[in-house]
Parts: sequence; C-alpha cells; structure tokens
Amino acid sequence: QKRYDPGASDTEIKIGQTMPYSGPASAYGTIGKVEAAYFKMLNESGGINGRKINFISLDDGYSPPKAVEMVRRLVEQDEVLFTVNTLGTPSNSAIHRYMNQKKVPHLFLATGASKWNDPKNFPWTMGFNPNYQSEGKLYAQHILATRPNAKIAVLYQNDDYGKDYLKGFMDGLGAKAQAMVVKSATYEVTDPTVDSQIVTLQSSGADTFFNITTPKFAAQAIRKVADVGWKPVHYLNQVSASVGSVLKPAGLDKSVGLISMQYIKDPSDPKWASDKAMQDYLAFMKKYLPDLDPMDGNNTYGLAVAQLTAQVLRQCGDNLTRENVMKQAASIRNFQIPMALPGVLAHTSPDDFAPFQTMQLVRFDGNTWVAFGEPMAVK
Amino acid sequence: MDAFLHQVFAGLATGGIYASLALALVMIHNATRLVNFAQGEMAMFATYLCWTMIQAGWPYWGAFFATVVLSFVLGVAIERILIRPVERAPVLTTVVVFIGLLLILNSVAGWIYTYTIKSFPSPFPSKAPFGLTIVSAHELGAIGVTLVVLMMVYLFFRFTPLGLAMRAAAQNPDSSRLVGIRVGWMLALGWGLAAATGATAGMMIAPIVFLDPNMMTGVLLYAFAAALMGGIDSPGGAVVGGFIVGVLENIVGAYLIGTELKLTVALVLIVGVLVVRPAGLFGRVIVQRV
Amino acid sequence: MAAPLLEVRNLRAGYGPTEVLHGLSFAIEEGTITALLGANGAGKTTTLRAICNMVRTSGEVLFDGQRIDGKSTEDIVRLGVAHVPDGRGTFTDLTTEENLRLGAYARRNHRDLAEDYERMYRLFPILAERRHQQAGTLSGGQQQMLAVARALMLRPRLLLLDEPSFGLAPMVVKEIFEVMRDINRTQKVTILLVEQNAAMALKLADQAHLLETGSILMSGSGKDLMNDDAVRRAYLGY
Amino acid sequence: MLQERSAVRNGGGDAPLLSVHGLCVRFRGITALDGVSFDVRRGQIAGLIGPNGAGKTTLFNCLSRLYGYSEGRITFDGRPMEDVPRHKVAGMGIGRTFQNLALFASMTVLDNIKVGRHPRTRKGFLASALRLPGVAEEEADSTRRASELVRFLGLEEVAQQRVAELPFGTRKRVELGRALASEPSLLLLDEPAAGLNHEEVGSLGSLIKAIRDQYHLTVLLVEHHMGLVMSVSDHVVALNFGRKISEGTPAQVRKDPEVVQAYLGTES
Amino acid sequence: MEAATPVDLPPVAPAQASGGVRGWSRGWLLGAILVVAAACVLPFVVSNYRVFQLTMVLIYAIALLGLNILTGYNGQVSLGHGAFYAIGAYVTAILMDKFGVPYWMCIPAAGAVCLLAGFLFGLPALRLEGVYLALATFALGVALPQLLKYKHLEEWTGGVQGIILMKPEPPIASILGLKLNADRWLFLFTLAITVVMFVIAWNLLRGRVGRALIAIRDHPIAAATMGVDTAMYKSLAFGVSAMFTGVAGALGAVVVAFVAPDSFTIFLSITLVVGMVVGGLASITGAFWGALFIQFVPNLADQVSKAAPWALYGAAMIVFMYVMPTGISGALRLAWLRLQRRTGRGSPAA
Ligand SMILES: Nc1ncnc2c1ncn2[C@@H]1O[C@H](COP(=O)(O)OP(=O)(O)OP(=O)(O)O)[C@@H](O)[C@H]1O
Ligand SMILES: Nc1ncnc2c1ncn2[C@@H]1O[C@H](COP(=O)(O)OP(=O)(O)OP(=O)(O)O)[C@@H](O)[C@H]1O
Ligand SMILES: [Mg+2]
Ligand SMILES: [Mg+2]
Repeated sequence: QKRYDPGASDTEIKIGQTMPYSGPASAYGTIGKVEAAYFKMLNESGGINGRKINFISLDDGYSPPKAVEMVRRLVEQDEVLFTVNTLGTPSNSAIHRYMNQKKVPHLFLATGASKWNDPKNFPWTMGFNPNYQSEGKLYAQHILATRPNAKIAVLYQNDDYGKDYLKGFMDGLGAKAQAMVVKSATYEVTDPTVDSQIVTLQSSGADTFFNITTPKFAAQAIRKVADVGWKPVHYLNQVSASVGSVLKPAGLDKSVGLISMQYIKDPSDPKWASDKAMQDYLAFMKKYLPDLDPMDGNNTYGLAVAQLTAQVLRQCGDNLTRENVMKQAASIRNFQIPMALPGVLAHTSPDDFAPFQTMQLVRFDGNTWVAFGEPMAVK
Repeated sequence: MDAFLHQVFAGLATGGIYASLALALVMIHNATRLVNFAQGEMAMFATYLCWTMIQAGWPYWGAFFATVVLSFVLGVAIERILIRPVERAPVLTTVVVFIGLLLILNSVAGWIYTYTIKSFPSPFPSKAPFGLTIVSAHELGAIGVTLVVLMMVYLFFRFTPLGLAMRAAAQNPDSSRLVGIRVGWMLALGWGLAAATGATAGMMIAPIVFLDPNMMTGVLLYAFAAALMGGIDSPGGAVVGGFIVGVLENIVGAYLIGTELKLTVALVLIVGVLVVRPAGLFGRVIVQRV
Repeated sequence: MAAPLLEVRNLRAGYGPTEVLHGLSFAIEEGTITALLGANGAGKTTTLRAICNMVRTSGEVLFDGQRIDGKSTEDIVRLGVAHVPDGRGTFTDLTTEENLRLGAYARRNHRDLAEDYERMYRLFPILAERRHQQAGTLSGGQQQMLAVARALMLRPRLLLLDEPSFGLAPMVVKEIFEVMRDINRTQKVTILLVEQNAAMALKLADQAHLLETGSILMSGSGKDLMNDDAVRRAYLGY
Repeated sequence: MLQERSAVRNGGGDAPLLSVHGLCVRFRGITALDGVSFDVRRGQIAGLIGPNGAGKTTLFNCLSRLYGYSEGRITFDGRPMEDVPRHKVAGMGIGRTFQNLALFASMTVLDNIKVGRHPRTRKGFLASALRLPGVAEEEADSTRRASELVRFLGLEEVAQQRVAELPFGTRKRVELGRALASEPSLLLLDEPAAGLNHEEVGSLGSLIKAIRDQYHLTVLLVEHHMGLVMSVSDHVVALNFGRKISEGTPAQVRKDPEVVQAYLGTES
Repeated sequence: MEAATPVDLPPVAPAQASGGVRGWSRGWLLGAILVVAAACVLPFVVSNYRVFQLTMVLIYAIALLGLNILTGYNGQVSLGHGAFYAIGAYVTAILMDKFGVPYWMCIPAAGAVCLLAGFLFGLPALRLEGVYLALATFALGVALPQLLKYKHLEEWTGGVQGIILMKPEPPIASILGLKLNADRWLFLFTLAITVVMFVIAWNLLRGRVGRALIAIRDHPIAAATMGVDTAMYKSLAFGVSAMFTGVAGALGAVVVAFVAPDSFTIFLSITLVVGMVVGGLASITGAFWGALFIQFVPNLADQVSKAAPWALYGAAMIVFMYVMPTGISGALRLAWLRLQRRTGRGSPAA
C-alpha cells in the first residue's frame, strides 16, 4: 500500500539539494544542472512510478553557514522527502548532524570523505564518490607491488579533499610511508600556478609523483612536469582524469604514461563512441543542456548520481517514507549505473553505506585511458 | 643551488604574471585614484573574447590586437555606463560597484563559456631558446610583453600632457575642470587604457594558468600586493613588485615554511615592508601639510 | 559698440536646495577690469563659480556673444576663461612645474609656451626655485602665487580672480596688482576680480559691483564706489 | 572660566610663557627655519610677520609638534616641548587655528567646537560605552561650554549646520571657537584676517583683544594684514627666509629697513 | 592639509549627515522599544527556518555595526573583517568543544579575544592608509582561513574538517505560555545581545569618543592638534570594531553549530563591506539594512537564476548603489528631510 512522508504524494516526490552555483566552487554547479535536467527528462517520460520529481536545488555558494540555511529551508519549508548529492565536505559536515536529527535521508553526498560511511552513528547519511582515502590506498598498493623502493613526491590541495587522499595513500604505504614519501607540497585553490611546487618536488629527486589536484591544477602540473624534464611515474587522482577537460589542455603528448583510476565513462574517450549509455548521454546533453560542455567530467558524474537516485526511487515503489528511502538506498544490489564503467557496480547494505566497491586502474596511452589489471576493490 | 635558481626563475615567471596585471591596477589608480577589484575579471573576459575570435579562425595577432582595441572600447563603455553614476559618491560606494561588476563578469563568463578549463595559444615558440628547461619561451615572451607595456605606461604618464592631465583629473577633478581638462573623458580613457592593459595581461597569463572564469581570482590578489609593494602610483614599482612577490612567495614556500603558509608569510612580509615604507618601495611619498 | 565680452542676465545659483544668488545681471566690456565686492558670504565666489558652471545655475551667461550657461566647466575654460578659484585649487600631489604645465593644458596656441614659463618664474622667482617641490607642501602664499601663475599660463581672454591677494605678503599683493594692470593693458585681458582689499581693487577697476546676500546692491565705476559713504565705511575704513 | 588657573600661572613671575631658542627646520634642501629665537610673555599679543614662505606656519607646526626640528629648543610654560607628543600639546594649553582651515567637514559647528573640549574631558572608551557615572555630566558640561562659545562668536544661527556649507569667514570663526574650547593659555592664530573685508578685519581685531582679556590668554598672531598686526600687537617678530630679521614694538618693526625691504615694500 | 575644500579628498563616508550620532529623542527611544518588542514576538509567529534566517540577520547586523565603527566612523577601510568574525567563531567553538564552556560564556570571551586581536592588528595598521590599509586587511582576511588549516594548529581548530558543535537547548521550556525551541531561544538570546551591542555602540559614538573618531576620519592632523590621541583611538577603534564582529562570529558559531575554514573565506569579508555600504556608512541603523541585504538578496538571486546567480547579486549591488549612493539609511534620511521640508518643519537653511 501507499505510504508517504513529507515530500511525497501520489503525484510528486520532492527532492532537495544544495550546490555551489555561485562562489569559488561554482565550476561544480553544472552537476546540479545536469541532475535537474535528468529529472526533467524523467518527468517528461512519465516520472517514476507515475510520480513527478520536484527537484529543488539551491545555491549555497560553497559556504557552510549558507548550506545550513538552505538545507533547513529544504527540510522545514519545502519539506523535501530527502536530499541528494549536496556538495562539498565542509557544507555536508555542517548539515550532517542536523539531517540525522531530523531523520531526513542525506543521500549520495558529492564528496569523497570517508566519514559518510558510518551507518551506526549516522544512519541517514550516505556518500556517493568512491572514497578518496580508499582510492589513495589503492595507488599506494600499486606502488608497493610494482616499485617497492620508489621515492615518492606528493602534491595535494590544502583542504579536506587533498588531505583525505593523502591519508589513504600514507595508510596504504604503511610503515614505509615516511621513508618513501621524500617530499610533499600543497597548493591553495587561489594559487595562480603550481609551478613552484613542481620545481620543489622535482628537486627532491623523487621518481614517483602522486598528483592530488583538481582539474585546472592537474593540467598545470602535468604540463609543468613535462616542461621541466622530470620523468616520474605519475599517478593522477581520478577527480581529474578527464581526457577532454584536463589532459587535452595539458597536452596529450605530455600526458602519456599517467596512471589513474576510473569508475565513470569518459565521453572524450573514443572507445565509448558506440556505447549506448554514452550515446544517450550525448543526446540528453544536446537536448536539455546545449550550453554545457558534454566533455566535462562533472556532467557525467551528475548523470550517474541522478541515475542511481532514480534507481533508489524505483526500488521504493509506493512506500515513500523517509525510512524506506533510506532502507532502499542501503540495499542497492550490484546495480550497474549506465554511465559507470562496465563492471563497476553500485552496492550497499545496511552496514555499508559506500555505493562503489570497485574501480579500474588505467594508464593513458596518448589517446585514451587503457585499463590494466582487474577492477580493484575500493573498500 | 640549481634548485634554488630554478625556484627563482619559476618565481620570476609567475612574477611576470602578477606584474602584468599590477600594471593595469596602477594604470587605473593613476587615472581614477581607485583600485579596481574587477580588473582581473575584466582581463579574464577579454581573454575569452580573444579565444572566441581564435576559435572562429582569426590569426593570433589579429585576435590579439582586436581584443586590445575591443577591451579599450569596453573599458570606456564600463566607465561611462556603470561608474559614472557613482562618480561623486563616496569611495566605498564605487568599491561596491566594482565588486558587483566582478561578480557579474565572473558569473556571466561561467554561464557563457562554462567552467571547464581551456588551453589558450601562445604566440611564442613552444621550445624555449638555448634548450632552457627552467623557463618556457612563453614565460620569457610574456615578461617581454610586460616590459613593453611598462615602457608605454611609463612614457605615457611621464611625458605626455594627456598622462599628466589624467593624473590631475584623478586627484583633483574640480581644479582639473578649471584648467580645461575634460575630467569625464579622462576617467573613461583611464578605464579604457587599464582595460587594454589588463587584456594584454590576460592573454599573456592564460597560456600559463589556462583559461577559465576563475583564472584571475588568485592572480588579482598577488597583483594587488605587487602593485602596492612597488607603490600604487608607480608603473615600474608594480613590475618590480610583481617579480619580488613571485620570487618571495616561491622562496618562502620552498625553503622557509613550506607551501601551506607561503601565501600567509608572503603577505606578512609585504605588509611588513609597507609598514616600514607606507608608500611602497617606489611610490612617491605624498606629504600632507597644514 | 561691440557686444560685451561677458554678460550675465538674471543669474541664479545655489547649493542643494539653498539659493545663494538671486538674479544677478551685469556686463563686462572687453579689455576692462571689473571688481566685485561684498561681505563674507555675499555670494562673490558663487558668482564666479556660476559663470564657469561649477554650481547649479539658472539664467543666462553670454561670453563673446555666445550662450555659455549649460556648457561644461572645461568647455568654458577652453574658450579662454581662466579662473583662480577660492581655496587655490592646487594639485597638491603634483610638483609646482606640473601645476604650471596643467595651466597651459587647454591652451590653443602653444607658441611662446617656454617663454611663458619663464615669465611666470620671473614674476614669482620662488616658484622657479621650487619647481620640483610637491605643490601641496608650498606655503600658503606660495600656493596662491602658483594659482595665479597657473591661470595666466592659459593666456586667457577673461580672467576670473577669486581673492588673488589671499594670504600674500603686502609686497607680493602690490606685484600681483601690477601684473593685473599690466596684462590688462598690454594683452587686453579682461578681468573680473573678487577682492577684499577694496582700496586697491577699486583703484584698479574700471567697473565695480557691490554684492549683498546674493543681489547687486550698487554698481558704478571704481571711483564712484570709492566715493560712496557706505562702501567707504565697510570696505575702505576711512 | 579660566580665571583661577591663570592666576596661578601668573604667579610664575615674569618668565616668558613661550620661549623659542635657535629653532631650525629643514626639508630636503629647504631651510624653513634657521635659528629663530624669541620669547612671548604672558598676556601679550605677539605678532609674527614675514614674506610668504618665511617659515611662520612652519613655526606654528613646530609648536604643535606636527613638524620635528633638527636643532633648537621650545619651552612652554617652563616645560621643554621636545618630548611632548602632538596630542598632548592642546592639553598643555596651546590652541591654534590653521592657515587654510582644518575643520571636521562632516560635523556641525557645535560638534566641531565640542571636539575642542577633548583635552579638557576625560571619559574614554569604556566609560562612554557603558555610560558609567559622570559621562552624562561631562557631556552636558561640554555642550554648555561649547554653546557659550557659539554665542560669544555669534554662531548661534549656524550652530547645527555642517561646516562644509559655511562661508569662509564663518568657518574661520568656528576654528577659533574650537581652539578656545580647549581653554588654551597660548592661542596661535594663523592669518585669521585673510579673506575678510575691512570692516570684518576691524571687528576681528577687537575680538582678538576681547578674547585675550576675557580669557586671559596669550596670543601669537601670524598675519599679512599690517593694519591688524600693528594695531593689536604688543610685540612683533619678523622673519625672512627662516631667519629672524627684526623684533620689537610694532612701531619699531614697521620702520626697520630690513623689514620694509623684505616684506612691506617701499612706502606703507 | 592644504585643501580647504572638502572636494579634494573623496570622503570615505558620505559627507551628508554622517557627522555624528544624535542623542536620543523620545520618539527614537519609543520606536526602538517597539521594534524590539515586535522582534520578541516574531519567532513565535514564523517558521523555524525563518527564525534561523532572522537570527543570522541580527548576527550580521552586529558584525556590520562593528565594521562601521571602524570604516564608517573612523575612516579606516577594512576588507578583512571576516577574519575577526572567524576568530570569534573559533574561540567559541574551541571553548565549547574542547573545554565544555557553556555557550553564553563563550560570547564575551570571544569578544575579549577579538578586542585584543583587533587592537594588536591596529597597531601596525596605524602606519598604513587608504589602499595600503585595504591591502593589509585584505591580506588578513585571505590568510586567516589558511592559518586555521595549519597542521600545527589542527589539534585545536580541527583543521579543514572544522568543529561540529551542539546546538544549545532553551533553558526553559516556555516563556509566558509561548513554547520555546532551540531556534526560538537562540533568536531571543541573539536579540538580547544585539540590543546590548547596539546600545554600547550608540553610547560610544554619540559622545566624546564618537566625535574624536569622526574627527580622525575627517581630518587626522587637526584631530591630533585638538588633543585626540589618534594612534590610541585608531587602534582602539580597531579593537572595538573587531570585538563587535567577533561577538557576531561567536553567535554565528553557536547558531550554525559548525565552524570550518571554508565558512570564513575572503568572500565573507567582502560581503561585510558590501553590507555596510549598502546599509549606509556611518549609520547605526544602516547595519540592519545591510544585514537584510546580504542575508536575503543572494537567496533572491538564486531563486531567479541558477545559471548566473552572482550576476544578479552583483547587478543588485550596482542598482542599490545607483539609487542610493549613500546607502539605504542615507536614502531614508534624505527622504525624511524632504518630507520635513515639505511639511514645513525644515531647517532655517531650507
Ligand atoms: N558648498 C556649499 N554648500 C552649501 N552652501 C554653500 C557652499 N558654498 C557656499 N555656500 C553658501 O553660499 C553663500 C555664498 O557663499 P560664497 O562663498 O559665494 O560667498 P563669498 O561672497 O565668496 O564669501 P567669502 O567672503 O567668504 O568668500 C554662503 O551663505 C554659503 O553659506
Ligand atoms: N612639509 C614640507 N615639505 C617641504 N617644504 C616645506 C614643508 N612645509 C613647509 N615647507 C617650506 O618651508 C617654507 C616655509 O613655509 P611656511 O608655510 O612656514 O611659510 P609661511 O611663512 O607660513 O608662508 P605664508 O605666509 O605663505 O603662509 C616654504 O618655503 C615651504 O615651501
Ligand atoms: Mg569667497
Ligand atoms: Mg603660512
């Protein structure tokens, strides 16, 4: 039988979100736009189980206090059934406790911090991104396996995102971490370039480079590494592994040999040219968001999140209580998100709130990312 | 030692970036007595215009000079349309208009061009001369362009009657009118020249930092610091300030304190210099007397 | 007879909501010197400002037969109207020499420019000495000299002087009056003079007007006013 | 209002109130004052004259500690001025006006004069913020005294007007009021007659004398208006190029050939 | 300064009627009491989410008032006041989180720390003027968030993760029969502190100290000559201003129940400047108008367009500045004067 909590009815499901449409992180605002467009498309084809999705996405300017205000509006005034893909570790930290107190599902956060997978203490919060720490750990394992005596240099963004990766990486290296990492350097998002950092890292004599940067800085770093004639084994975090929006600007020739991970298909990769999901994506972008750049990794990401959200709602059926939403979110069974790489399945359970189990190690051959090895477990 | 030199050169290269925008700040300050917070975004927008032209198939230099001219016109237009209504308002009122302009340009650029970074062509060869790896040809070229612009700005303010009239109009509009200076047009001209200078800076910076709507937010802060360090009324000071800031920041980051606090420490040092020399290193000390 | 060089008809002017001049009318013939007298706050400065359109005005101002009310200050100056303003209007951050250069900015005719600098420096030798000093640090009187010199650099047709002797030592005052007489005679510069030193002003002036709270109370030749009892008591003291 | 205090002061015998000795001031190559020495006795009106740029205002600025001086000594009321910070000068009893006006443009006439009360009042940040006892009384007292001065100077009509809107002469009177509000024992007037017409200069002369008599103070007057200087001064000092060229009674100085040559010009 | 006309130096503050704070008139007092009384009722008639927003308005108003004391009244431009807001917030967060100090005791503590911090920063700032001071304060605003992330302070500040706080519960369940909850209680608590802070500012600005501050702004040399210890007053103005902003930051931390470096970026400082100018420089009531602007206009912009909300926000700023170059309170004052003049009660000058 039908059961509803606030935000759900026979005709409508209200979903809330905060996104940085303005402010320093407005580059991510595109994610919210893709999600809104996807739900619009769903509505046009009849919605989910006959219900239209009312997606309310508000601007938080990447400011935690604003995020609190906006989320309170969503919960108390707009009365959404749940929120999805609220972006940024600081903003989500600010609303973390509130959402759990209010018992409103706080789903698929757009951040890779590990603390979102804590069903015991925060049963209403679930992340989306493969956890940065785990990813960092995987690179460490790869290094230990292939070149146990590597001298490693690390560049990371001086915020939660960079530090999460670094922590996982150091944990992964284990006891040898302090000895192996010969130099690390940070940058701020406001830095114009990371040239100086690259020079510092190069002069440390390292032969391996772990590059924990967001797209613009990743591109700068890749180019600078090549320009100064440094030839390390270069690991690049998956956040910036987009061929179209990172490697191309940096120079494809300069990107040869990069190692990264992937879990979502890269639209600029020719091998997906005839892939159904990719074709759907490109058609969707063309129809609904002609102004946005389809090569932008944020857009494929947004679509993947929206697809997973739709899946959860389908699983809910007519039982649209917050409790059931959470229950269904916690029982995703090896679901293949169309935009995710084949074999990269979303899977959750009541005591494991991290949807992604696996990622694929890839190496850049000057044209596309080439998978090597088996998909690796991220947990 | 080699690494040290390397850091210094990297610092000079980024310093050149700061210097080029700092020049635009000095330009606008001498012409209006204000620091234009939107200067960076104006340069960014101009660079996008150039990029659009290049995408449309224009040759680089054609697009370059067209952008400089177009920026000049846009700068004049901004002054006439946006700034003029608050010309006689208190300084901070104008500052808020600048902030509004900054937000508008940043946001509209993101809307039109999206936030994905774009590579921007350089007019200089891709291989550095003499097989240098320390600096790229573009960085050298950009520094050269900055020095040329510096020369022009310097000569303009120092030797042309127009330059003098512009400075006069900025500091004492009423008296300027009484000697026949068209104050309104001086301000507009100043905006035009500053916009053109900024556009040049933007087109030299974009190949280094990549083109995106936020490409100037960081640069502006450093340019601001550089201009003030050198003395906000001194074009030469701005350029020297730019190099000092660039090198200082790198040395601090690499050898003194680590990269986490390099900006903080660099800023503290700059403010320290200013406390000792309140008009900057090369700024003219203006005495107020009764 | 030719039209007057400057004619003012029913001139009103004020600041904000307050009206300060209540309809002045007077005319100045080319090549003459006119003095404007009046008590503190009578509106003398405002009259000069109104002629140059620096304040809110209504009424007609004709220069050389042309309407100039409504024209911008800078355009009026470009017609050859130099103004030594109240408070001197020094460009305090520029050097003495730059101040003089600006005086010649709107000048049509750039011949004899160098000679004019020399003339000013001869007239006020201290300015030559202080060529490169920041003008704002000059003494009050030195700045007053600079203001007069700056106005002369325009080679104006009409010279508006707002208390040119302000803060000057007695000897320099005499010199300035000599200069006025001289440029009036030799260069046919027309002068409108606001001056508190009424005795000297009236002696120099062909025409004089007495202003009181924004209206002309009395007009006449310099001599007429000098012989008027009220004027003598208030402005001349004998 | 100053009676008791000045009685005590006069007990100091005939020592000069102000004594300037060998004062030198230089600005990068310009010698503004070059070994100037003179005394001003209590109760005097002393005139200070000299050509433009002679250093008169500079001397005032030294007395207000706005300019430092390389050599020389200034003693006020028996105390050396060298180590007095500039904001203490008013409290010591030196009040001044400025040659080119230095009013607080956005404030009303009354408030400008009340700022003059600053050195004679005490309540600081904490007391004001919390309105501790005494604040209201002190404020009321300031208002009363400022209003008194407003009346004395005939500024009642404009008391609530912002000074920026006032004609020049009126503003000069506001400055005078502001200086008087600090109850100075030495009043420095820098060209108070500039921009005034004959009649106004006349009444200014009487006003200066009235101030001296009513408030028992000593006046040092810089002025180019010879009529005024010669009629009110007890003593005149003449400077030229930063040097003292003459000193004495008005009649003496007026006749001094060097003064005539450098300053007054032939005849007059 | 040689310039006799006020035109020569563009004023930091509007020349119009920014020359002082009048004493209370009875009408004013009555009006203020009515407004506060109405504000007390407000949380019981609107939704909790609105209560939260209004609490933020009060908090911003305190911060803006602080900034106005420094910039509007004393003429020292600060583009980095967000730093003091952050210090206030972090002091509170650390005291509450690490030492279990009750929230209401943290507010004065934060104020005291900021008073000291502001005073100390004000000392070197004494040497700087105009754009140079603007840079120094801007640098402070930029550097502080990075300092908060610094690894050796992480133990205290929580690094990039920040500190999550417990929202305080009301000490009593209901008041005069009106049911309290955390939001309503915090609103009333903030309101009380706002009233205290405004009374303090009022007291400070209307008397001897306020005149001295304005005198320094209008003519520093003359102010010193009139016996104002300009260095001391400027530093103290910095301190007091920082104290106000710090108190606001402390309240902000309690109300939002979270602090992190990302909450206090340079954009916060810029927002405060915008709020102050839009509200009205050198105006006490202006702080409220400015607070309403910075709280609600970005939300409105977001409602209108997701594509470029900042563009709309920026456009709103520009429009406000055109229509009211002296800020909202300046415009209201002009309107009031005009009304008075029309009804014939104008000043003799009219
Ligand atoms: N900027 C201003 N704003 C408002 N009112 C002003 C302003 N300037 C002058 N006024 C008023 O205009 C009137 C005339 O002033 P004006 O300066 O023309 O007098 P004046 O005859 O030149 O006097 P003075 O001898 O003082 O130079 C005065 O009453 C004065 O209060
Ligand atoms: N701050 C300064 N920097 C450089 N020169 C200065 C400064 N102050 C004064 N002077 C110079 O010192 C000399 C004395 O100036 P001062 O103002 O004392 O003259 P004054 O006697 O008051 O003249 P006036 O009668 O014109 O007011 C002048 O030549 C002036 O240019
Ligand atoms: Mg006048
Ligand atoms: Mg003088």
